[in-house]
Amino acid sequence: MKKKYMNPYLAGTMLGIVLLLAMFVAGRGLGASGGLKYCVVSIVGAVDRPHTENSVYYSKYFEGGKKPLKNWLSFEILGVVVGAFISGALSKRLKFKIEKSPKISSTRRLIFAFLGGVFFIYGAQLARGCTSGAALSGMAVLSVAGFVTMIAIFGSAYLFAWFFRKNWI
Amino acid sequence: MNIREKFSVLLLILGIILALLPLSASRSFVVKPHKLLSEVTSPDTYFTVDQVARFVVMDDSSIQLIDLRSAQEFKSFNIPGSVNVPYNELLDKDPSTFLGLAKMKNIFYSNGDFDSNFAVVIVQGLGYKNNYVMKGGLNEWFSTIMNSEFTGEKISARENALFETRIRAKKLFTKINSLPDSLKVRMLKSRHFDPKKLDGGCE
Amino acid sequence: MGPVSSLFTFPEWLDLLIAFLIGTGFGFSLEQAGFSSSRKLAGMFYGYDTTVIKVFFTAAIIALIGSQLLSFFGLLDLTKVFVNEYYVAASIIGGVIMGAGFIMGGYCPGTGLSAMSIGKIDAIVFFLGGLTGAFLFAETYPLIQDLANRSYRGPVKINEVMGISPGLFTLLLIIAAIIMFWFAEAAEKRFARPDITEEI
Amino acid sequence: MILINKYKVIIAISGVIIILVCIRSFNIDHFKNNAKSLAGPSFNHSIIISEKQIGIIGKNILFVYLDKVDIPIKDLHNEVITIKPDSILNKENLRKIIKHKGSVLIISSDPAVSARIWMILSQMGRHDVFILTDHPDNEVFKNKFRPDTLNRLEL
Repeated sequence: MKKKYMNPYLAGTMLGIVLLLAMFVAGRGLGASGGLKYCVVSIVGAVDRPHTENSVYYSKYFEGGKKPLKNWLSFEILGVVVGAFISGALSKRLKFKIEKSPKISSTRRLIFAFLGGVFFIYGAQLARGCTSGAALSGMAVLSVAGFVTMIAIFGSAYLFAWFFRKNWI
Repeated sequence: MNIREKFSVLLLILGIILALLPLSASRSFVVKPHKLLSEVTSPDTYFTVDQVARFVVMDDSSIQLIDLRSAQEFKSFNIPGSVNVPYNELLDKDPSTFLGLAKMKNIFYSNGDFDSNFAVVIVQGLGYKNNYVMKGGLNEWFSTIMNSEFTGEKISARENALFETRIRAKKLFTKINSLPDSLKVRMLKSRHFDPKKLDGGCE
Repeated sequence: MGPVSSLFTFPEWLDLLIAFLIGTGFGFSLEQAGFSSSRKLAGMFYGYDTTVIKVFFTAAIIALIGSQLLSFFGLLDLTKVFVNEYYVAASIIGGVIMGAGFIMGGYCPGTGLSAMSIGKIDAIVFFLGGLTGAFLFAETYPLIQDLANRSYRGPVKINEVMGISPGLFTLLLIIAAIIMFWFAEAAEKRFARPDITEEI
Repeated sequence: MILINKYKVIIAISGVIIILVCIRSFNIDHFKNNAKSLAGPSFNHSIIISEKQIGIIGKNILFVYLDKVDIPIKDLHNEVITIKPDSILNKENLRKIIKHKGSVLIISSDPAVSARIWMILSQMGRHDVFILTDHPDNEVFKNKFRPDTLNRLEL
């Protein structure tokens, strides 16, 4: 039998302490979207090396023989995967399934999940951080960018929520 | 009594404590007071103008001269090889942008003895190492180096070397500071530092 | 005086090990909070489950209180902690695009990764979409480079813009959060969907 | 009683933090926050005064001699102590300086030492510290630089 989720305030406190630890030990916040970017950069680098050298965007990640995967953010998201797996195993939540509203088909759910991923990471690259890297970590250091990004994300999600309500409720 | 109300009360108490504390996000001294005091009362933190003149003449690359006067004063003349950080802007900038490298000796000077010694305590207190003061400042530099003349009967070898250095430093100082303004501006621009960025975020 | 990374230069392996351990704590907290479920996350926008807002604001406030207390006790130098840089246009437009992605996909990058690791197939697809998004961004970068770098304001802090002390701003944020928590729990009762909340 | 039981955890956590904050606030032996505002008075030299100006810094002045200087003190109502610069932060000396009600005046034959001690005391949170000097124009440039327009460096 799977366990119930942790009380949100307690879980939030735990997440806050992890964020505080990151600030205290490494002098930086948490991040997730950056790690994905480094994955993409290294894949492109492996497939088409000359392309990365000519592009204004990719070239900075290979300067001076740097390896994009040997990076704080890449290792951090590796940790996220492992940490979530441990938590899922402890709470007996490990299970392959497609989570969706019973009203929609699995295909529809997967198409929207894919589109969501494309949009989210594209926006995160533009705003230089996602909900964790820009909004959460930004708010914790009182950065204006953090507050603006947070309001933009949640504000627009509320605006668009009405159009996608069939997917969820 | 649910957990939300309890949690709200706790956050509110902590928030009120924070609001009452004299917090500030700006820089504060990080070195322990007694350690800083013993560092800055040591006589090893001074250089005489003659020592500085030697560094300048020998074009010593292990020193960094920092001029604390206003930008205007700096523009009209300065010791060759200096960078300008006006004293009243010292704490607006990130000191690591002008304090050079780890092994570099940073020598502060102003017109006299106050600003340079205020500044050296500040940077040393912020945790930077190898900071020195040119004793007497530019007033001393002028009366010793620029107006140096030998008055005596017989010159010893040591004195000879000393006066040699002084005269060479004086010549270099006059030469460089007599350049036309356009050339000076170009030289100063090439010595401009970019602030070092902290690592972080999702970039 | 922290951050520890400013006192010692970590060798690369230790730096990456720290990144991994911090990430592990991050992933563990996200999963425990229930962020590995897209329907729980999406619940926030329809009112039946407001865990997101509670966890998100609690975490930000706890880190804010903790970092300021550490700085008061002389243990943490906040000038050496990274502050996100503010590019006005990029933050707003990027945020709006992210909001659209959020409501379509049901995950954000961090939560998507933790959902993926406990076997949610939709999260794996979200992750693949994310890789595609990053790739598209890299390829279209020359076109939007100007937008991404426009109106740069530097690492500005909100309390400095408002002209108040960081402690006072934290208090205001806490008051706002308490009001939001109260609203959130009221909304959970008003828009309750036992059929969904039972299942997730 | 019931109230206390309900709030047990909250009282415990906030109690610990309040105690720590109080210990930190009442302990004088550390540098205070915000180096810039504490260093403020040194930017315009308003804290550097000459003998004639002693009157304007108040009545109850603590004279701190850092070495033997021949500056006579006319007003004998003021308190006079002699402290070597490197022992200015010893417990009794620091307590005396911090707790003194009124201004503190630093006197030394070396302006460099006065300046350094001033900065340390100010960063410890002591306000109204002044430096007495017989050369208040120390930071004024007293020479003239004559550029040599004939002798140009070859570039």
